[in-house]
Amino acid sequence: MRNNQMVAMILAGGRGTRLYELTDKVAKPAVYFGGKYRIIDFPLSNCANSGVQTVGVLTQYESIFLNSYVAQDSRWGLDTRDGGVYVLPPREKSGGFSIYRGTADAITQNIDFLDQKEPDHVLILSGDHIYKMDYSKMLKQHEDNNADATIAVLEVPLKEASRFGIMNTDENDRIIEFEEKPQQPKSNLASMGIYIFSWKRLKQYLLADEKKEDSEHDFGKDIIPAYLKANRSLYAYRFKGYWKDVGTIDSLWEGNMDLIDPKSGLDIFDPSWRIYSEDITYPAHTITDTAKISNSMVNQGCLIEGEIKRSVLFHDVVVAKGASVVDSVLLPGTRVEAGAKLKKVIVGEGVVISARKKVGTDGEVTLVSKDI
Amino acid sequence: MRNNQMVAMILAGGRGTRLYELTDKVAKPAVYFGGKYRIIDFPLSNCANSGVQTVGVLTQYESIFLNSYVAQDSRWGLDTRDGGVYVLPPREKSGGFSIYRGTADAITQNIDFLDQKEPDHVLILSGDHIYKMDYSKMLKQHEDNNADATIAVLEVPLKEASRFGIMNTDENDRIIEFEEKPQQPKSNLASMGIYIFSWKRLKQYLLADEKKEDSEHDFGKDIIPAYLKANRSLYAYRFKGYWKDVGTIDSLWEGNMDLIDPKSGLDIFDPSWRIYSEDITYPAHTITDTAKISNSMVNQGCLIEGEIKRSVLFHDVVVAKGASVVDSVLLPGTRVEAGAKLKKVIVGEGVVISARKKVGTDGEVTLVSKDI
Amino acid sequence: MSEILGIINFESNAVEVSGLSDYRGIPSLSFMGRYRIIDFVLSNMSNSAISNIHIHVRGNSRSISEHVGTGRHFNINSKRGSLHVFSNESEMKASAYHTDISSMSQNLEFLSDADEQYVLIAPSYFVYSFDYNDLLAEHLKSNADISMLYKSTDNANEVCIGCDTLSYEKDGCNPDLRRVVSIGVNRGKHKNRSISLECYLMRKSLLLELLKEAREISPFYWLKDIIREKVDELAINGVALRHPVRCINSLESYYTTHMNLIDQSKSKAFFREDWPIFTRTSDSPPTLYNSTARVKNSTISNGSMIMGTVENSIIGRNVVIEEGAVVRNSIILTRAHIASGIELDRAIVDKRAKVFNAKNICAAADDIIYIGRSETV
Amino acid sequence: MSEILGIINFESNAVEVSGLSDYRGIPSLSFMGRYRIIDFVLSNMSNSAISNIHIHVRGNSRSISEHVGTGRHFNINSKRGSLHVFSNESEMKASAYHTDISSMSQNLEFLSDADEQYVLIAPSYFVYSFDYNDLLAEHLKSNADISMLYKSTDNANEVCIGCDTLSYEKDGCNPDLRRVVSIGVNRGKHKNRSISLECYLMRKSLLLELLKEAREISPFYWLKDIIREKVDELAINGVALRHPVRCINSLESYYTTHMNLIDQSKSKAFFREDWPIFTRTSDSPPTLYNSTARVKNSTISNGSMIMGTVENSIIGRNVVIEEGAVVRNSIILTRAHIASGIELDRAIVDKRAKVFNAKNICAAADDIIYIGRSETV
Repeated sequence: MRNNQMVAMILAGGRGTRLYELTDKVAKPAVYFGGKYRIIDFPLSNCANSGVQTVGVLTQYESIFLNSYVAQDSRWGLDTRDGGVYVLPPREKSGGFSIYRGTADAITQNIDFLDQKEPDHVLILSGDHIYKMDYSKMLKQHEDNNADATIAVLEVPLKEASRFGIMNTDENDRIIEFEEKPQQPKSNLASMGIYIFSWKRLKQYLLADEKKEDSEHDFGKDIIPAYLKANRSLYAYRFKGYWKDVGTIDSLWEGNMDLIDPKSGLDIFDPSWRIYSEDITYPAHTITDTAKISNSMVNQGCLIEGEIKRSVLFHDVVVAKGASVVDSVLLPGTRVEAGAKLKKVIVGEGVVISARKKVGTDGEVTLVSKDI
Repeated sequence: MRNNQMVAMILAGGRGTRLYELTDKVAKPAVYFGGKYRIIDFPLSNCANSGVQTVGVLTQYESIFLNSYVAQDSRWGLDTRDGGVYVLPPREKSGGFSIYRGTADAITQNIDFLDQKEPDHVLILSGDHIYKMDYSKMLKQHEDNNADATIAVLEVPLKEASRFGIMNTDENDRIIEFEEKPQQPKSNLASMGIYIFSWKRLKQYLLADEKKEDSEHDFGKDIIPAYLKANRSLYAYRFKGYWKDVGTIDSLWEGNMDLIDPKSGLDIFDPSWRIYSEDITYPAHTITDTAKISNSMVNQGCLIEGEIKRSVLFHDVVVAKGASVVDSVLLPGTRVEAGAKLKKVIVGEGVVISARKKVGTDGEVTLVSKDI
Repeated sequence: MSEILGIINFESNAVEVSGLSDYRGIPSLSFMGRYRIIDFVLSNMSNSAISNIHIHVRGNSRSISEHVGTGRHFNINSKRGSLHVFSNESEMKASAYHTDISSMSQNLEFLSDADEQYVLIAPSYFVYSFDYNDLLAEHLKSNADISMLYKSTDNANEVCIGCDTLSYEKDGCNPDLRRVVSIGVNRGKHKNRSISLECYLMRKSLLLELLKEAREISPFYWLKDIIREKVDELAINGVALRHPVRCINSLESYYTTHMNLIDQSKSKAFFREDWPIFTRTSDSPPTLYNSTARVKNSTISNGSMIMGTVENSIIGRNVVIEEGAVVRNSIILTRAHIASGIELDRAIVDKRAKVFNAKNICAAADDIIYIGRSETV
Repeated sequence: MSEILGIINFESNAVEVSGLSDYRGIPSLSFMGRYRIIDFVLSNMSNSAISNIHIHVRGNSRSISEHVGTGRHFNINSKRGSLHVFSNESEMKASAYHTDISSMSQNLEFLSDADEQYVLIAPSYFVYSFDYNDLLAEHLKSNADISMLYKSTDNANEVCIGCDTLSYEKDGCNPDLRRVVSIGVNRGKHKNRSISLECYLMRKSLLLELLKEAREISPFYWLKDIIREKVDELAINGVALRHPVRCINSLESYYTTHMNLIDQSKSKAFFREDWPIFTRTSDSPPTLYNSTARVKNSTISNGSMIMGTVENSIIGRNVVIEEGAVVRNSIILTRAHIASGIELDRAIVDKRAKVFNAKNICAAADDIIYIGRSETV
């Protein structure tokens, strides 16, 4: 991709209250995922691998950790001369502080940033989706179509379509209608919340939208309908592959389990599309004589003396003798003491599970966020 | 310096209204200085050269450009594994947005950041001073004294001392009294606004100060007096060398002129203490047949066809035939057309001075911030 | 992502900038004060969004390795992209064996592992600014096996001596193919020649075949030899470069190119606003001129202190020209120091040299004087 | 800033890890799955706040250059600090001439230019975690000319064979000086020996003198030779290292060290929480175990897929152990692939090797089998 052909803007503002204590200290995109990663590693690595060099991260709530995490842009190779990851919180303006009032407003408030970068196109991404996607292919389709906007869509089962924003398209995949959670869906093309806009045009619409008093300043609710109303050329880009919104405890757990399920379609071993993350200084993990391990993913720095089954272990986890960890996700620094039994549990960072404690059930996922 | 032995916090919040249009779009620390640099390059390079690896930059006003400037921490080699430059704007808290109410409050609001880094000491710096200083020497004195705080001081002429915060010390340079702008100064040791605090102790004082209703939450007005009152061990660190606050148009102009004055004491050619800055892709500058140049500093990318005398030229400046530039500072992209005459002028970024225009006088510095 | 793997090739033994190239390879040569020659081909690749680059060098690789680093200051993503510097010092002595074919063959693993479908091979000693995607577009349109860049010149009797020339014909069936029918050598006898820039684009699989075949024929074969031989068998498409080119293959061409490009109206085609030429910064302050400086028609790099007279010259980084020194028609490289009372004319002063005593160093009109690296004269 | 310039020295020809060191120098050897041996000395220097580091290597420098990069992932400020990798491939063939003295002498400019007052010289083949500032403190206290680290061992008949040993005496006048009175060689005849770690601290000026003197005596002299000779003339202070040390100077020591450090109670002294050992990340995902995995007493690196049986072994990055494969008492390096039905015992499988056909590769009790880099067996 040519320099500044496309700049990505990641909407990372969500407080993520449905992730409960996991977002007590970090914003949702910084939540741990997959034994080694944080959720935002996925869009950032996708950018790096797609040749997008400049990324803005729009944060709102308690962003100190997210800030310092993404600011180390060399983790994704995004520390090139002209590129970089820029944290963009709401700023003090002449009229006092403002906050981002909606997804579109977050971009509007950063028009000066984008104008400074002078991109041809802007890629809008969400900070809490797990997927691997080559945005350069989407851009190619966008340019080939000479489109004003291109929206990535996923084919979902028609019966589930009413949970999504649905794109109704013509035979060339030009979008003729957008329906938010339609009761009677006319198509199965669900919006993934991934947009490419030609920047000059988008800027016009953002500035117009900013003045509308009844607008929610949202891409799905305001900007896309405005484009459609003006008969702008919007196209759907059909994405095939794994995609998951991990915004709830259940879906976060499912996403982790998908990593150890060869049939899930989520392959993080593909050397041609690495997911980059923080580089941790722990030695390789050790499995002792007393351990038993199967169907699991284990990161460096762990010491496994107990039984691990269908689980994902982040770095620096210790599972002592006689302990058993099944269908669980153990975040960094977890200590599972001797004889403890975990079943379908997510254990928070640094939490200690005392000896012989039994936690979790076959049913709902249990979140353990403090020592027990 | 050991990892996290000391973290630096640069107070870069000032709007810098006394720099007029130069701070229209950028915060004061991002203002251009010295043909190639921005003011904040000086404290950041001092950190890099002193072995300080982690730097927080506390910004308040319109920080978009400053953010993206300092976020590229590889410019100062501060992109090490455990280090980095972190932009720390005021954040949304449970109780809504807050702003930094004073220099001390800016640190108080970032206690979580500092606790995460676990430094032994915190170095407090200002973002708008031009000087070269080895903070590791100051730290060594701080540790040798087993001090609670160490304040860098400059010996100023006694008659000017009433313009500064003055430290009265005993024979071991232990501070016994601090007077803000005293009418009858008892010493000539002026505070440079550079402090080293042992972090654990400082945190106690910050938390106590936060609750005081009558506090201005300022290091000079509140924290230092509180330390003195409690008989904490505060020492002065005597700095010798060039130091200048460039917070006004006049002092900014003077600072630039000091660079071309061999007697000023400001030497940026010393290879053992480089000042690092943004890396610009312009070729070396060209001086043509018709040019005449003396006592000046010229950056890459310039084309000089006219006369340059006692001036500082940033990159990409063009001075056409017959034009004359005297005692002036030309920011990047300035165009001085044929026959124009500049005298004691600061010309803003990208400004065009039309042919045969005469600007400036022998007296006050003239700031030209739009095309004339 | 780019479909092209970039290979920066080293030059043959025929390319030599006497004196200067005793101390470093051609790619490391200083260029126009602040650059190195390799910056052009590397920036061309980076600006063309090529991010996987193999650099083959002759001799010691340290200076090139440090210069290119991880590639980030050449705007290359260091995670997705990669830069490898391959050297083969041990075979330097028996240099006839140290061909580009042998260097690539010894690092086949890296070539085979690359995901890219196409390879672009170019040496660093031709200097130009060009988007290699335009070459790829021409290549795809022409349906050729190999596309190669050439430059039509009308002073081939003066420049590019020893370089390959090519002749081409329109292809009868394929109007988009400018078919190369023979490759020769420019002996300097003619003014008008099409000079090969030794820049080849082909499928990676074809390169692998050519490497294999060349090794079977002779250990002394270069890539250009096997391509010359294949001129009838393969469809080779000649693509004309419209931008200006300079060929740095001798001390004379090094000198005249520099003198020529002091003129910004000529140099701007090489330093285009939309096509940055990257290099490694030295974090030098701007140039300082004092009250005794007298400078005309010169290009001066950062970090230098100019207190003497400089005319029609190129001054590198961190050079000191003392008061009373006179430098004319010369090239002064990084960290050289010219003392008071010295007069230089038509001289090339290498890195870190100190000219303190030799009062007058003035070459005859068609000669150039070279003062060696770190020498004190 | 540190007053110490770090020099990572290369090992003499006596140090050889048969098989493995055919493909790379000792510093590049894989260690405990995810590290390279050089990571220890380099992390020791970085953690000791040494930021100007010269790395001298034998043979090709590409892999070390790429591994250390700009130093930023070893926590070194790339603007203030600097990392140089010096190699001297051309003299590899006549290796007796390729001594550390000759390598340092050929790069004297870099040594002379350095601002630091002291130099610390250490090879990479001794593995330990240690703060070199403690050595500097001992050095300053002792007022010695040279301070050198040693390790007291009670199994010198088994380890560190061929390494230097030293004898020391209390100095009569200076209680802080443990004066080295002779330097010998460990022939493995005795259990209790003080083994020199070839880690020397001295003023830079003294090193420059020693280099000069050594070259005058013989082109075959190593630094340790000239120091041995100076033992009476100079005050050499022996400083005991209290932390555990491993010496990797043979295939056997390489193997036994690995087997030994699977036990976390032993390895934790090398991987201390307050003393990180840095390396270059490969961005590999965590290890994946499937339903047929059966693993006991092993250390397993990221990026690997374990579907077979692994016992008492070290598995490197991105290794595949297929279902039905059995790996016992072995070291499997990066990107190796062990196919179904294969049984390995006491084997070292080098990088990218594919074990597909040879059914049983089981060494006798006191032997080790080595399978070469990229080989398919």
